[in-house]
Order: sequence, then C-alpha cells, then structure tokens
Amino acid sequence: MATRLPGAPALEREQLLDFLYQMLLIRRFEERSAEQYGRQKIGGFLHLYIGQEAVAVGAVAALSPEDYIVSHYREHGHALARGCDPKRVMAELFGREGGVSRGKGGSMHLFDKERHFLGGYAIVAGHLPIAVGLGLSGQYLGQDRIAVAFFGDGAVNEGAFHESLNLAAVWKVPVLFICENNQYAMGTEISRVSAETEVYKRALAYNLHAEQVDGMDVVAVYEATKRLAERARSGEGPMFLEAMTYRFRGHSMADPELYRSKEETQRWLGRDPIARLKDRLENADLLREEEYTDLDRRAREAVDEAVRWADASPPPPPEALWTDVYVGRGPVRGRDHA
Amino acid sequence: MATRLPGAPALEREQLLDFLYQMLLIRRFEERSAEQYGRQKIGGFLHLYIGQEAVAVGAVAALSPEDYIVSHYREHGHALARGCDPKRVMAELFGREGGVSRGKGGSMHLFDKERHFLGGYAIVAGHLPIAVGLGLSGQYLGQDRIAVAFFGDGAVNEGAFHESLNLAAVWKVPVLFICENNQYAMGTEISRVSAETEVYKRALAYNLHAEQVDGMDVVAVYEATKRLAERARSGEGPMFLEAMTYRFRGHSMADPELYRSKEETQRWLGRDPIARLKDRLENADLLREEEYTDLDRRAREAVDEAVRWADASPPPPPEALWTDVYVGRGPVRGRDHA
Amino acid sequence: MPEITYREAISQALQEELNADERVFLMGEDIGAYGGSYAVTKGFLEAYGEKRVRDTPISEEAIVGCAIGAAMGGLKPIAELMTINFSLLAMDQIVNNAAKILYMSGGQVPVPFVLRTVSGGGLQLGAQHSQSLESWYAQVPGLVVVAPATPYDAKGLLKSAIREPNPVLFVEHSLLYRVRGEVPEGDYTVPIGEADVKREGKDVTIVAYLRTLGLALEVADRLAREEGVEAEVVDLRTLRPLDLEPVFASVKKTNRAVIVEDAWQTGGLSGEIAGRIQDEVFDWLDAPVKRLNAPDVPMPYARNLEQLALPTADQLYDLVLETLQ
Amino acid sequence: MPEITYREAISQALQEELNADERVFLMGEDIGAYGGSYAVTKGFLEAYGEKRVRDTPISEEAIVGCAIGAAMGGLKPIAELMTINFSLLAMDQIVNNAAKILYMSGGQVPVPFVLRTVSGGGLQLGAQHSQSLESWYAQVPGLVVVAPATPYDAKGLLKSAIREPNPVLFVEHSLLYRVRGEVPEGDYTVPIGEADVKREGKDVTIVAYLRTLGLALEVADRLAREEGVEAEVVDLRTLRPLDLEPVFASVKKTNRAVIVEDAWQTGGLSGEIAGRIQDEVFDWLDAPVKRLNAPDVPMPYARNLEQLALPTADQLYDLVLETLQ
Ligand SMILES: Cc1ncc(C[n+]2csc(CCOP(=O)(O)OP(=O)(O)O)c2C)c(N)n1
Ligand SMILES: Cc1ncc(C[n+]2csc(CCOP(=O)(O)OP(=O)(O)O)c2C)c(N)n1
Ligand SMILES: [Mg+2]
Ligand SMILES: [Mg+2]
Repeated sequence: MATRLPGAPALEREQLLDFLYQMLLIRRFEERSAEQYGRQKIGGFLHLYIGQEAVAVGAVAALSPEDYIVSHYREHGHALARGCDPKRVMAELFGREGGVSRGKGGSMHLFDKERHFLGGYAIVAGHLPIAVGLGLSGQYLGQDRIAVAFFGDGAVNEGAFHESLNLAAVWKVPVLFICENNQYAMGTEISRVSAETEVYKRALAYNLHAEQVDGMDVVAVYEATKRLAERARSGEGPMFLEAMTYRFRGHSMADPELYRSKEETQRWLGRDPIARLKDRLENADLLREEEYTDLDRRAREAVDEAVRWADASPPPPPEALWTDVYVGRGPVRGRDHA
Repeated sequence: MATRLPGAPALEREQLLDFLYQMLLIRRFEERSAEQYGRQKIGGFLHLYIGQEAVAVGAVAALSPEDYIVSHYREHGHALARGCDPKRVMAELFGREGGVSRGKGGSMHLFDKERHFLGGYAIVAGHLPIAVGLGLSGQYLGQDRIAVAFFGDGAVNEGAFHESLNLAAVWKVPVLFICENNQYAMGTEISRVSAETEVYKRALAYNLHAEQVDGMDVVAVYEATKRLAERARSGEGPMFLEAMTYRFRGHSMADPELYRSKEETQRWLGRDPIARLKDRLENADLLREEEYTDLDRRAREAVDEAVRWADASPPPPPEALWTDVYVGRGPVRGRDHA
Repeated sequence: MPEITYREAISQALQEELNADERVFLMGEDIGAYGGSYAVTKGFLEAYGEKRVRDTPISEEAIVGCAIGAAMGGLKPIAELMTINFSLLAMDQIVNNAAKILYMSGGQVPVPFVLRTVSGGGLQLGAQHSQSLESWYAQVPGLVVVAPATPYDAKGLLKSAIREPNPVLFVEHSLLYRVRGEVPEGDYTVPIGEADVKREGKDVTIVAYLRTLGLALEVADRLAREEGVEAEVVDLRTLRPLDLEPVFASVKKTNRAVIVEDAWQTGGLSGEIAGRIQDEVFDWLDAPVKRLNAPDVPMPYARNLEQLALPTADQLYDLVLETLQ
Repeated sequence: MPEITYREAISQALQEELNADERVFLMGEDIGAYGGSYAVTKGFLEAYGEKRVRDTPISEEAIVGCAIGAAMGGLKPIAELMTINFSLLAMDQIVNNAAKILYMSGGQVPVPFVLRTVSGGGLQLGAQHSQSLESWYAQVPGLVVVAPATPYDAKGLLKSAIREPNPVLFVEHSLLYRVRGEVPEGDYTVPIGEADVKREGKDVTIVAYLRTLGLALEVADRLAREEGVEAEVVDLRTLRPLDLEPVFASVKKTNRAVIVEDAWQTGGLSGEIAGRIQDEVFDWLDAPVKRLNAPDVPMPYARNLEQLALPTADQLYDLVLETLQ
C-alpha cells in the first residue's frame, strides 16, 4: 500500500485517515442531531454543518492545540474537530448538565476552555473582535499562539467584520480569519447583498494577506491553513482565508429552502468532501473499502454513544439558574421568586 | 483680461471668483467663530474648517441644488458653500433663535431643509447610512437627485462606513461619499489606525468607483465631484472621492496639538487653497490684487454682519425646550418641573 | 369578525399599507426570498417586487440608518430587525439619530418610519437571542414605542405606526405569533398612546404588556374561580408615550397593583410604573405595589432552566394573593 | 491627605495599577498621543509606551470586543469609550458578549475588564453628546456598573474595578473632573456594591449619584440653613449591584425620600429605587417617594435651554419641601 497522496507529500496516511474519520464523525453527529431535534430532545435553533466538514477538519488540524478558536452558531464541526468530547457536545445540545457549557449555552454556545475552544456566538460577526483580543493576548504575553475565527459569508457585511480586520491589521495581531463562504446567509444569496462576491477580495482592503481555497477539499484547506497560521504566528499579522463551500441542509431546522434550486444543491452534493477524500485515497491506493466502512462504523458508534450519554445526563439543577452570573459575587436579584 | 484658466477650460471666470469668495467667506467666518468662542459667545465644541475650504467649495459647487448634503460636526464650510445664510449659521453657533436649527442644534448640528442641507452629525460615521437612505429616496421616487456625505479619515474605521458603502453598492444607490482626508482624527495620525492609508483604496473593496483628488485645489475638487456626481446620477451607483487635505487649526478649540510637528503644519500652510487659487488666477491674468482685496472685504463684511445679527438674535424662548420632540404630539413628561 | 393569528394580523396591516401608499416599502434581513424569519412577510417579494420588499445585507446599523435617510427623503420605510437582540447593533442610529433629528434641526426634519422587531424569550434560543429590551427605547424622548399583545391591537397599532409622523419602534413578541383573535378585515386603527383595560375587576390591578398580558388574563380567571378575587387587567399597548391614567383610575378603585413584565427588573418599566403609582395615588394604596420580572440572569438554554427564567402564572398568582393580604 | 481633582484621582489609580500589574493595559481613542479627551491619561504614552497605552481606530465595537477577547486571554484591559453616547456603538459587545460569556460557558470563561466612559450633559455639547445612559447597563445581569461622585471614591472604586473578576462599566461624569477632594496617596480600595451615606440627617432622604450628589449636598446645606431641615444624602456609588439597604435604613428614620438623577425618568434608576422603597418600607413612608429627573427632551444646544434640561438645585429644593408637607 502507498503511504502518501500524490500532490500532498507532507501528509501521512494516518493523518489523512484521521481527516476522513473526523469528517465522518461530524457528518454522523449532525445527522443524529437532526433526528434528535425531531424528537424534541434538542430545542431552540439547530444549525447543521453538513457539507462543510472539510473546512473545520482541515483547518483545525493545521493549528496548534494552544491556538484559540472562536466560531459562530454553526460550530458543532469546529468543536468536534478541536477534540471536544462528542458526548459532552451532544449533552449540550440536549441542555444537560454534562454538556460542554453545562447546559446553559446550547447548540449555539459551545465552550470548552480546556481545549481553548472559546465559544460559539449567535450574534453574526460579534465574535470577530473577540478573536482579535485573543490574538492580542498571545502577542502581548509573548506566547507562541494565534487566534482563529470561523464565520460565514453573511458576517462580512457587518460593521464588526470591518472594525476587526482593520484593528488586527494595524496592530499586526496574530489572528486567522476563516470565512466559510457557503454562498447563503439564511435565504440570501451572497451576490444579492455583497458588493463583492469574492470575499477574500474584501479582506484585501485591509492590507493583509488573503486567499481563497476549495472548502470541499480537506487537504487543500489543511495546507492553506497551515501556511497562513505559520505566517500569522511568525509576526506577519492577520491572515484571511476564504473557504468556498456549501451547506447541504437548510439554514436551521425551520428553513423551507425556497431560495435555492434543487439543481444547485445537487451540483454541490457531487463535491461532497467526504466522498472526495475517500475517492482520492482509494485512487491513490491508500484506503480500502472495508477500512472506510470501519471508520464510518466507529463514527456512528461514537455518535450513538454520545446520544446515549447525553440522554443519561440529568438536566441542570434549578440552582444552576443563579450561578455563573458573576465570578465571586453572591446571589442576584429575583432569586426571592424562585 | 483672460476669461479661462489654463487646464480648466470649462470654468468661467465668474465661477472661479465665486470659488475664491466662498473660500474667503468660510475662512473669515471660521476665524471670527474662534474669536467669538474665546468671548464665550459660542459654547460646546467648535471644529474649524480652516485649511479645508477647497473641498466644500469645489464639491458643493459641482452639485445640483436639489442634491442632498449631510456632513459631520466639522460642517460650517459645507453649510456656507451650500448657500446657508452666514447670519443664521453664526446665530446657530451662538445658540440663538435665529439660528438655522433655531439654537437647538449648535455648531455640530446645522440643518437647513430648504437648501437640502440635512444636517451635521456628531457621531463619527453615523450619518453615512442616512446618506444612503437619502440617495435611495431619490432613486425610489425617480428624482434626478443624489445624496452627498462629507466625513473624515477617522470615520473610515467605523462599522457604519463599511455597512453603508456595501449597502449603497449592492442597491446601486446614487450617493457620493466624500472623505476629507486631513490625515488626523483628533490627535491620531491615519497611519497609526488605518490598515491602508490611501482611503480610496479601502473603498475599492466595495466594487465601486473611487478616486483621490488634491483637496487643496478647488478646481480639481470641482471637476472630480462634477464627474463623479454625474456618474452617480446616471445610475452607475455610489461613487467615492478622497480629498487630500489638512486642517490648519486644532481638532477643536481645546486641542493642544501635541501630536504633530510645526514643520508639517508649515508645509501644508504653503498649500493654502485660497492662496493657491489666488496665485493661479493672478498668473493667468484673471484676477487683480484690488479685486482680491475687494472679495476679502466683502467676505469680512458678511461675517461682521453675521456676528452682529447673531448677537442681536434672542436666545430661544424657554418654551422651545419642549417643542420638536415629536411631530403632532403634545407636551412631554418632565414638563411639570419647568 | 374573522379570527386570525397575530402573525396574520401584522401581515395584513403591512399589505394594506403597501397597497394604500406607494411610498411605503419594507427592508430587512431575509424578509424577501426567505419569507421572513417569523414568516410574516411570506409571499411579499413575489407580490410587491424587489423595489418594495428589499432584502438587506446583515448590517443592522445601515438598515436603520438607511430607513432614517429614506424617511427624511419622503418615503415611509418599514424596516425590520430580526430580533430586538440585534437592535443593539443599530442602537446608535435609533437613539442618536432617529430620536433626535427633529429636535436638533429645530423642528425642520421629521423622521417618520417604523422599525419592526421581535422581543422575548421562551423558545430556548439562549442568552443572546431571548432578551426583552424594549424598556430601553421607552426611555428615549423622540421615539414612540408600541407593543401589542393581541391580533386586533397588532393590526390596528401597526397601521397607526405606519401613519405616525414620528419614528416608531414596533415590538412584536415571538411567543404571540400563533395567538388567535378577532380582527376586522380592511382598514381600522388603534390609537398610539392609549392603554387598554382588557378585563374589568375591583379587587386588584394587574399591569401587563406583550406576553405577560396572557399571563395576567389567565391568572385573573383563576383568581376569580378559585378565590373570588376580581382582578382588573390593564394592557399598556404603547410603552412610549406611556399612558398610565387607566392604571391610576384602576388603582383608585382597587387600591392594589401588581406589574408583570418579561424584562429584568432593574431599569425595566415596572419600576417606573410602580414609582408613578405610589406618587400619583399614594393615599389610595392599601399595600405596596408589587412587581414580577424575570430573574436577573442571562437566559439559560436548558429547557428546565429557561422555564425558571421567565415570569410564570403561578408566581403572578402568588404575588397577587400576597398583595391582597 | 492631599487634595486632588477627580481627574487626578482617576489618573493616579490607573498609574498605580499599571505599575502593579504588567497585564494591565489601556486602549481607546486618543488616549495616547492626544493625552485623552479629558486629559486623564496625559503623559501615559511617554511613560508606559505603545504596548500598554494603545491608541485605537474610531471603532467602538472592536475596542470593546477586543478588550473582551484580551480579558479571556488572561490580560486585564482597561478600555475607554470617549463618552457614554458612543457606547451605543459597542452595546452589542457589552450586553451580548461581556455580560453573558461567563454564563453561556457554564462558568468556564470569566471576562474581567474595565470599560471606562464619561456620562452627562452640561457643557453645551448638544443632543448626541450629552446623555446619561448608565441605567441601561445597570439593568444587565453579568455587568458591574460603578459611578463615583468624589475623587476619593473614584480612585478607590477604579482600583476595585480593575481587580474585579467581572466586566465593569466605570462611569465618570464630565462635570466632575475638576472637583477636588482628599485622596490618600498610594493604594486603597472602595468596595464595589456599597452605597454611602454622604451626609447624615433625620428629616428626609435624598438619593443621588454622579453629578447629582453635589446637587443633593448643596440642597441639604441650604435646607439646614434656611428651613432647619436635616436631609440625609445617600450616594449610590455602584449602580449594579444596587445597594439599597442604606436607603431603606435611612427612610425608616426619615419616612420621606427624594431621588435625583440626570437621566430621563422613564426607565431610569429613579423608578426602580422608588419602586423598591415603597415596596420594602411601605409602612414607614409618610409621603410618596419623589423623583427629580431630566425633562424628557433631547439635550438642546443653547445655553439657556440646556440649563432647563438638567435637574437643578432649586428644583430639588422645592421637591424636598413638597415631600415634607
Ligand atoms: C446580528 C445578527 N443579525 C441577524 C442574525 C440572524 N441570523 C442568524 S444566522 C444568519 C445568517 C448568517 O449567514 P452566514 O454568516 O453566511 O453563516 P451561515 O449560516 O451560512 O453559516 C442570520 C441573518 C443574527 N444572528 N445576528
Ligand atoms: C462614534 C464616535 N466616536 C468618537 C467620537 C469623538 N470624536 C469626535 S471627532 C473625532 C475624530 C474624527 O476624525 P475625522 O473623521 O478624521 O474627522 P476630522 O475631525 O479630522 O475632520 C473623534 C474621535 C465621536 N464623536 N463619535
Ligand atoms: Mg453563509
Ligand atoms: Mg481627519
């Protein structure tokens, strides 16, 4: 059997298989989340990452575990890629005490401090200045550490995007902005709301390095991220990566998807990042069908286990309502009604 | 005597002399404002336009009187160039009933609806989306009318700048953004806070036409504005003009100007837009010394008259506190204490 | 009269006003191709076209600022902010521009437009998507703030808002869209600035608005049934200008008052109302004015915790009884 | 003890904390090369260098968001918003991020930073530059809001704020910078969350903070001189958490209360306080709790009108007498 992929000599077979496994894990995790949402085990908004797996997996693999990550509300993939325990992520979606945010955050607000996964945020682009601050802290303290922010094409039109990129550029903050351009913000196609549809070109206005990558190709994402992360780390200032991708499902579980055509979706399904890596590995003689089946089985089992574990985790105790409002400050007003 | 300026064949001598007169009017108006501020006839913040006269005069002359204008707090020049009565502008600075905003706005909030001068605004960049809306109203109603916004280099780093340019570009709104790049935002030099110091390049990110002009040359500003305004008017969407200029005085009356060198200021004083036009006209044999003296005398007289008139205008009646909070709604709460 | 939902009532008002006045147009995120995140404007893009139903970028500040400018230019914009949580991104435009331009211009420049938005929690949307922030806007001179709790009021007040010569924040509530009620077909208005007694009673006054109106009516029925207590329920409907005359009149009769509101207590409207009641009808009060607000915590996601983070009927019931002792 | 100004007291606190902890740094518009728009940080850039005294672009949202991130990364940022009017541009970061991250993360991620800003009118700065908006922030769970009125409290509270493990909005007042008072050299703190009786009295309680404290003390002196009335003056000092125990204790003694505040009335803190007083010490009240707020108008520019748009000593004097009748 071969050991390297043509065109990607730096990657060991092990790592490529791990990419495949992680993408499968995210895919199966999201499929089960949708199912559990239907059963009302999960409430609120649920934004699936299906179709975009190559971005989270490729990008996060290229980072150091010390690097900070922040993301938006479509962040299950980033959390899982960063190594957050699927059991605890699922428990968070269930609103249980065992959840990564102890049930208080929910699907849109996964936090795992130990893994420097500093949150999913639900205000579009609201986390971008936070990423700049995290990057600044590393720079200030002389740490060998960058901050990475994931966000969508819709976030690019917010003022916070603009202010963050400019501030990061002026201070040469080590931060990597990764825009997952899936071409829609809810039901709005990018060309209807962005004066420039190639997002990385908008980033060029801030005098920083920006480029585009095929977000359906995990190897390409990995390599681009690796390169840009190292440049940011070595003091070149902020970097910008636009990953061209597509969400295979609706914006959230409530989306009737009236705004895009079946044909378009079909076309993108043909570029499924999982199938693509699988084919490529098989063609290069790096993967056998039964190995793939085995990886997928492991992913499914991990997700089964996650669902079981989440369901066994109790809801947060009523007392949890009152904690974590402040550090080191007593009970808060309104408690008398409890 | 000649009738045209070499290099600017489209401009009649009359109009060139009017440019000169208007710049002188603004200059003298601002000098007297500073003096009146010292005498406490004027309160609050006072931001002088001295040094930047060519921008307001050249740009506003190139517009149709129906075009909307909005500006920031350094807007005396724009108001005077638009034809607002110097008496009523000075009265506004004095906080008198005869003021353009009836004494309720002050130096930073000059409004003259009749002249479609729709305000000075004191939140940096906060008026840019308003300009987009004004432009939209013209487009929507099929009027032959554009909106123009004046603002500074500091405004470019606000989220509102970004959102406004993008929205205007997406909807092809007829709006002309004029950035007066005087290279400082209060005490902060542009290169310390803007990732790209050539402001028009930042505007290019929105796929709109943007260019730079010498803001100390009234003829150049006039011609550039004329061209861009016509393009906006004819449906090409938003246009962006960066005028390179300099304020000869401090940011406001309180500014100790610790942040820039005497040499730098001296260099820019050598490019005084009034002296430059005067020299150019004289060299082209379009202006005699006594004509200039006469123009200046007229400007000084108009300002003297404005100060006298303003001082004779009474303060707003106490009753004015309660009016103009709402259209068509009765007295407001708190009135019982009056 | 036909029974329709709160959602349909709002949708009707919008359509009727779009039909009546060419200068009326809608702008906001996902109101067009997507049909509105709460489906209020479903089908509008097809019916009215891109000129009058304008999908915007995700740019809250520009949305509101552009609506202000368009209003100054003679249009009647109805802008939408998907939820009141996002209004914080546009707060500068609302507070520093919309509310002040008429005054700063010495009365020259009115800014008549409507800003629709959605308030409230209860759908497990988490801390950043579940706030009730309308009381902040109700503090601002120059703004009108409307908050209807029934389909009838929603349609009638929205029509008044669109015809109002001042900027209006029109606050809807996410848990009310499916509430049904009788709504006339065609044109009518409900006046802005008038509170409404939604249930008469002589023993205690309950003041409510938006979601808590339903709570108050439910509790009033239970009190009548279980305790023989007749509560009078006043629905504020407009938060600015705040019409407290019906509240004072009611308290003069009942001598007791309870205010119930989804917002956090400190700085919400309940304090203002309690403060005014005790000032204006001090001698009529037999007991302190009581208030029921959300506990002072960010909204938790977990369903069981979220239930604890909103005022409940049981809490209100107990508080009313406490007032009566 | 040396007598210094409020401005110097704040400046001292900043310098001492910068000296004490390498992780403390300042960021904001024109705090460096310009020396601070209220000259609080004059000379800091020269003394501490660009790393610790960071001039920013005019980007309020990024300033606050960046401070939040830096705090999450282990630094102790002191960010500055030139005035509270501009805080509206950063309100999303303050309310939706700073106040909620600890809670949303289930307690994992504290956000300890200080946001300094300047509130108030009275300098003829017009409608967009003269607001008192602190009560909005005082409504938000997760935030601490501090508002010192004297040089002593300013220095001591700022030191507490910098050492506080939670996000703190530190509100200064533009008319107080020249006020002088005794301030110890070197280190001391004033605890957050404790109101302070600034003058003892037995006849009536006046509750105030920031600029209105001076008003209250002036009026109290006049009342004593002219009417033999002894007013007790309580300075809130911290607006969140709001410490009303000293107010209740005072009203139990005086049986009368007046609250005076620069903010507009509806939704300000005065309603909350009046509502709480009448609830907690109802049986001790001999008269309704009175409130003096700014009239409900945008701030006019003209000097004569601006004087009418802020609570005055005369108004307060009259209102106290009214309460005593
Ligand atoms: C400030 C703000 N405005 C609006 C929303 C509602 N909203 C949630 S997701 C979304 C679309 C975002 O699209 P994009 O950034 O492309 O990310 P994607 O969902 O495609 O991953 C919108 C409008 C929000 N959460 N925050
Ligand atoms: C949102 C906001 N932030 C800060 C300020 C304070 N401020 C007033 S003017 C100014 C500098 C603006 O500079 P620039 O845009 O270059 O205009 P210039 O004064 O040079 O004409 C600042 C920071 C403000 N008014 N509004
Ligand atoms: Mg997208
Ligand atoms: Mg400038």
